[in-house]
Amino acid sequence: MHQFLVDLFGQNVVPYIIVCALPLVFILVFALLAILGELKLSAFMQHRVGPMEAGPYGLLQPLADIIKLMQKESIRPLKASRWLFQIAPFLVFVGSFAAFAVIPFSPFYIAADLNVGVFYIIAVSSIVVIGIFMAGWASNNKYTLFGGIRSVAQIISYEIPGGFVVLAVVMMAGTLSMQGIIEQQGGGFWNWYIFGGPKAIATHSFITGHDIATPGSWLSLLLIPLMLLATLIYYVCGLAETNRVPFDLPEAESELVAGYNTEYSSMKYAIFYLAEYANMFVVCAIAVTLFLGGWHSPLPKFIVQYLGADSHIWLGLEGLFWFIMKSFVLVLVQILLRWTLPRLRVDQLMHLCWKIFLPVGFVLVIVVAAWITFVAPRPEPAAKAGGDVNTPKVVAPPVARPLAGK
Amino acid sequence: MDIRLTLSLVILVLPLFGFAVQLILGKMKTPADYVVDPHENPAHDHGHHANTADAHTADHTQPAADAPHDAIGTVTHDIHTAHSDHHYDFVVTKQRGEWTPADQKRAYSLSWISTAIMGICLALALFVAYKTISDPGDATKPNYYPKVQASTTWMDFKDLSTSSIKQSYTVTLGILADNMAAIMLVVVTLISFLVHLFSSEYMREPSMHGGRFNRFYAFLGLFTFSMLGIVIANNLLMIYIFWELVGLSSYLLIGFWYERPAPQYANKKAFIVNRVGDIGMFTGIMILYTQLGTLELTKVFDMLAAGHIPFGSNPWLTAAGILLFCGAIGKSAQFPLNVWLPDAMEGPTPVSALIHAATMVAAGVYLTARIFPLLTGDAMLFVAAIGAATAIIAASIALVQTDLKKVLAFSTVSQLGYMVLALGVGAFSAGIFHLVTHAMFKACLFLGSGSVIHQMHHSLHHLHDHDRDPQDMRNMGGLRKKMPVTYLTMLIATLAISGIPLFSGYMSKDEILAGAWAFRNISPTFIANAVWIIGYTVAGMTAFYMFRMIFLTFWGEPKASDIYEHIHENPRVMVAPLIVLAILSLWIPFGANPLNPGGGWFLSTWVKTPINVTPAAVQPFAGMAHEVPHEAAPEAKPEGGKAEAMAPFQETIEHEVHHLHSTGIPGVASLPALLSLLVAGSGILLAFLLFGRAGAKGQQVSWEAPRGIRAFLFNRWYQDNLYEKIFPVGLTLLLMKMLAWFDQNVIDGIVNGVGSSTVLLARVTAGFDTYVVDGLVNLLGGTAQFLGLVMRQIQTGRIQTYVVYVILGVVVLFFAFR
Amino acid sequence: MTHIGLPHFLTISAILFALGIFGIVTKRNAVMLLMGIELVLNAANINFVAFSRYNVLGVPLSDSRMMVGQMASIFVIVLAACEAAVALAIVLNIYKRFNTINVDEVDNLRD
Amino acid sequence: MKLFPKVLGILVVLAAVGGFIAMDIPLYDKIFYIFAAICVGSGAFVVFSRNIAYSAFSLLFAFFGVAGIYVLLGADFVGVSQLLIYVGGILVLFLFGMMLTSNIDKLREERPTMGRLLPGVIVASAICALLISVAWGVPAWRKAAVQVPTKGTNTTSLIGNLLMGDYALLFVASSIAILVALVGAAMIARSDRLSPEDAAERM
Repeated sequence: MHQFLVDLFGQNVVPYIIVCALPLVFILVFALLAILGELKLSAFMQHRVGPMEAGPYGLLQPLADIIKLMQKESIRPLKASRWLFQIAPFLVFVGSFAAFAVIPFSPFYIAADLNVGVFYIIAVSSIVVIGIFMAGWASNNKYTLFGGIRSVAQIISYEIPGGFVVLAVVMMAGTLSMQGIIEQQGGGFWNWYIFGGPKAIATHSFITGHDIATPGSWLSLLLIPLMLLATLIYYVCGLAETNRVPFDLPEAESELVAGYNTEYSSMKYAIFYLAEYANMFVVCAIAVTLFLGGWHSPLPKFIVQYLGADSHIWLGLEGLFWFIMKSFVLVLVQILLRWTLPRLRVDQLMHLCWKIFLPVGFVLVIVVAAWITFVAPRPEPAAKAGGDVNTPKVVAPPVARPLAGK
Repeated sequence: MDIRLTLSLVILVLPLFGFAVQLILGKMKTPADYVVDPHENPAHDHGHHANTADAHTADHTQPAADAPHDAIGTVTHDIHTAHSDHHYDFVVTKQRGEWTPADQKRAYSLSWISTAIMGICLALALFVAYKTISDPGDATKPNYYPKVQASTTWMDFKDLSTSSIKQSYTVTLGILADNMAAIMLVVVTLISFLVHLFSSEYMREPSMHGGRFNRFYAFLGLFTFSMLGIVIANNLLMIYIFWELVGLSSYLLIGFWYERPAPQYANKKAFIVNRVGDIGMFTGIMILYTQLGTLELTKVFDMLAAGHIPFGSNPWLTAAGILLFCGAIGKSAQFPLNVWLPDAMEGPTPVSALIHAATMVAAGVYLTARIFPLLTGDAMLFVAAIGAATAIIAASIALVQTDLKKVLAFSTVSQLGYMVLALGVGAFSAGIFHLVTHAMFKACLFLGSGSVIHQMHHSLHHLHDHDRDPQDMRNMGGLRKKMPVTYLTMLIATLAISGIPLFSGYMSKDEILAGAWAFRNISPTFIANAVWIIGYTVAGMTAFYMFRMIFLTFWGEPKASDIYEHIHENPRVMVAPLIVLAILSLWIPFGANPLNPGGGWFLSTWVKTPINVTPAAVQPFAGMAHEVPHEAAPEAKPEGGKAEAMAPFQETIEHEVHHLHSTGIPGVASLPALLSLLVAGSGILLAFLLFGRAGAKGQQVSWEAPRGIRAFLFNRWYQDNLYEKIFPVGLTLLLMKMLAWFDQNVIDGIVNGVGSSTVLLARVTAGFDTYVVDGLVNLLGGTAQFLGLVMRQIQTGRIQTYVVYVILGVVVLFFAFR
Repeated sequence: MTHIGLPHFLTISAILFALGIFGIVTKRNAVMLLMGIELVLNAANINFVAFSRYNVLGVPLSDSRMMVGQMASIFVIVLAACEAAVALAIVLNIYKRFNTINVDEVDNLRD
Repeated sequence: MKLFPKVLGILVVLAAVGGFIAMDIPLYDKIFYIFAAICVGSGAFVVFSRNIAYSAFSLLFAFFGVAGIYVLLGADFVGVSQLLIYVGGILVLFLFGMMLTSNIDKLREERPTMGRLLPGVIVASAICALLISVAWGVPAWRKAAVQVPTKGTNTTSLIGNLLMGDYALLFVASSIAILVALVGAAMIARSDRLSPEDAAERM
């Protein structure tokens, strides 16, 4: 089979296929888990038991749901736009899925470590916007249309403060590469950008014993509350961009039936569902990458290093563990929020974005720029987190980055 | 970058910021909400209005003030629009209950942001000017180099240059700082600041701003931004860009009261007339660019000095200079294109002060000064002739005007002619000097007239009189008792413009006249003599009509006592700018000795005549064998072999001016000054005899329809009528008549001939008739129809069709020249 | 060894340009016209980037000279965004005023 | 039977795809052809479709293809910018413009008349032929070699440095342009504000 593929394409395409297929599998598994989590958590919060019939403790309920969905008849409204109605769910899914190309699951697993990675994610997420719009419009139904328009307006609005916050981190990191940003945050949780990044706390001798601080570097400590705020803003923007509660106006069932996917059924509906969960994960993964140290463990060394294991495989597996754990925690918070908060009104939504987040984002970028210019320690970036803290110097093997080499 | 350049950029951008602030935060009204209506005037809640409201309610059956009006009401208001046309300067608007006092307060307080911005700009400009003037500059460079400049390459076409053209083509953007620009920065920001201040009171009422108070300030900011851009640009492209922006903002401000037809007409006229000049300017720029490959002024001058003449021929250089000057003709309202400026007085009076007296119209003079080094002798003679023609025409028209602002408008055109004349005869620094002094006293005069008109308007408003014109001097008289500060400041400015010693105008104007005299002495041609005579004549005329205005407005008995009763002095915020400008119209800001025009520091040190870079053969006075004085210190020689060839021109003229001045007692008035004083004095005396004396005839005259020479002058030499006859009516009508003749004689003849022969032949055979003749006629008609169809396709007014032509043109040109 | 060279990219650009021009010429809906204009702009951008990728002069260029094409394309993209915003605002206003965006019917300025 | 042509079509497409995959040319070339096909195909659809909505949505694919071509040309930053601004900004604007100015039933344009179609076809084919002939007619262009910045493929930092260096003035100027365009667009597009009374009336 392998040789056949090599013959067919004239080149070894197996790594490509693997790299493409793994996130797909991951999305499927993640969606099942997340649906289950949502069911069970909602039950827990409402003092119910939740699904109990399918499988032990109802663990197979999501699977059953999926099978039910697949069996349903795929209905297309008579007046719906024929082609666009069919394409829209796939476009939405493509937009979410494309983002997985640059999500660094572990030190050695990233599909493509683009040097414009962060920028790329922001860009491909706009495809989702178009897909949602297409779905809302093509259904030829006023509820879907309103849902679509609301969704697009909301996503585009919240992209701006989100982008500003991302910009602040990118400015501090000096790179757009996802792996590059993560690599700077190694060496303990105080180097994560949620606490101001490697140059904020670590430069203070009373914590790390290093003395590369410039005069006036105590100002760096002011970054800590600021970046905490930035993390919060990014997370809330992420909620809004995935149309999750409390920003689920596009799907507000009391007003719009179910928003842009009202008319969809069967597999196409399932794909929307899948894309939504994939989007949730993408947002949380970016938050983890930018603010929570990515696949780094919270302590200076990886646990496997404390145990003495230093091979690529162990480091990679532990990186995977940390990354997915951090992301799952954020997803969990998203699910909890869904059952906690009421929905915002449209004017509140826009007020929050344009009058609170956007000015704060502006200030954030300006303060960070000033900090970089005037306060941040000058030593070259290589000396960032303190020399003796033993961050694993990770170099990905070539096979894991098939697109990187020409 | 040098601090001066940085600050210049800041000064440039701040007004734009003000523009944005006013646009975004200001409360705007749509035009539909405001309807011109002088009669059904709901209570604006002016205190004094409320007293008389009862008396008029019965006549007008006016609905409650805050009830929204219905559609029928709107229609009747439109009918009233025509009625209020003659009501000159003011728009009385009717609101649909929206512009509340709270809005008014908000808009008013918001406008202070713009005023404060202009104050900051003024402070920065003063600093820049101080730094620039105190900088000695680089003596090794030719003196047309600015003190500092910075450029960045925008486009570089080096790689595209083919073998036939050797040099590279670049387009650069950049700014400069030199004395002239620094002085202009101060002048522009100062006048703009004062006008902002003045407008805050002048435009305060809803009836004045029509709900667009902040938009007015926004436009002022936009204008200031554009004007500052012209001032600090160091290349022709940026000058051109900001030139057009200035045109745009002038258009917007002239048409600020666009509810009335007159401003609509005036702003279109200004815009279109300016385009005519700008085509010339653009052509000039393109001549230089195609041949020299750069638009940066210093580079252009360097290349010309090194002998790179456009197309290698001197007439082309002359043509380039004249074409560039065409821009100035349009913007500074010089002779053939002088028709727009008087109409531009339809804008609010502060706008007239800022744009159409002090700054924008001076931009033409400024442009001419910027391109001064590349003007050949012939081009300068042309410039001088245009300036003189403009000065005499406008001054003669101003003699008989009855409208307060029109007098000032024609005076402005005339003074601009003076400046251009000064540049044309080579009295460079005198021209720039006059630009600055004129900006001060003319802004003072305009703001003063605004102050008078404001009170007149109030008074008429109070009387509910919508028939009499608040700007007409025939309704004024004796106002000096009621408005002493306005009177005094305007008197000072009038003395300044008339060229009386102790005032700024004396120093600058006499220097111009001395320059003209020197020019005549050096090259005694017909034009030079005419320019000299016209210069002195216009000096006398200026004194006459300005004092006529003062006498009619402020002296004598009030001609309309009912109006007179309600007039009082304006609030402080309006008179303060007047006082500032009046102080600046004295001699002291410009020189220590009030009697010696040549001795002021402005002339002696600040602005130097740039050297001329044209070839020796076509330099000014090329043919005149006038010896170069030995005592003239040859400073700032350009490098290269051209130095000797270029030195004579400005030294010749400076020497001659010096020579003229030194004939009198040293340090005191010289011969040209004495003569001009004599002329101005006689002008004032004549004005006093005719209009100023108690019981003078002119005071009592109520002018009917003017006749004879007065009609000729009153109707502006029939120039507008002539243009209207020639361009829209004459040419088109001629063409139509020719076509009609062709139609009647040729086509009709053919058809008739065919018809009659058809009749003849029809009797012979019906078949022939049916098949041949009808066929012929149908063919003719079909051909005509087809041709019409084809020709009509060419100009459809649709951009898509034009795209087709463009692309086809590209393809054809490609294959034609490959 | 790849066979794709500069002319291939230029060809794509030419085809897109022609399609855009065709759209501009034949469409009557203002939004469609704008789409055609965007296609034309994209074609121009491809040319910019292609020429910055391939060395047509035969002499080595410095990094910043090499990037001129890409910089130009970035500015084109930025200005295209401005243009689209303003154009759409105008289209909306036209729609409010005339209740149509058919460019043939909005011809009040034609004599 | 309607099934047969469908099956035949699918088979033909499959054969074409298979043949394309199996063609003995480098992967770079294959990717280029794929993106070129996306560009040209969806560009043509934009222009030839009479349904505005279809045009707008297929413009998405055209932009996407162009972005792919940028990436193939080593301009990854420009490619991603293209995606972000064109797809995320301009296209959404178009969609809103389309949405706010027509309803779903009126989206089909009527068939263009010959008078419109003919000049369009002539001009488009002429300019296309001209440009292609120029593209292939210059020997130096056909032989042009790929040039890569010495700093490797990281165009982002190069572009960043140029924006803050050589192009600083243009950068500032374009930002002013954006500001002015945004203010202008907002000014033009915003509807008239209601007075309190009118608003109360409408309630």
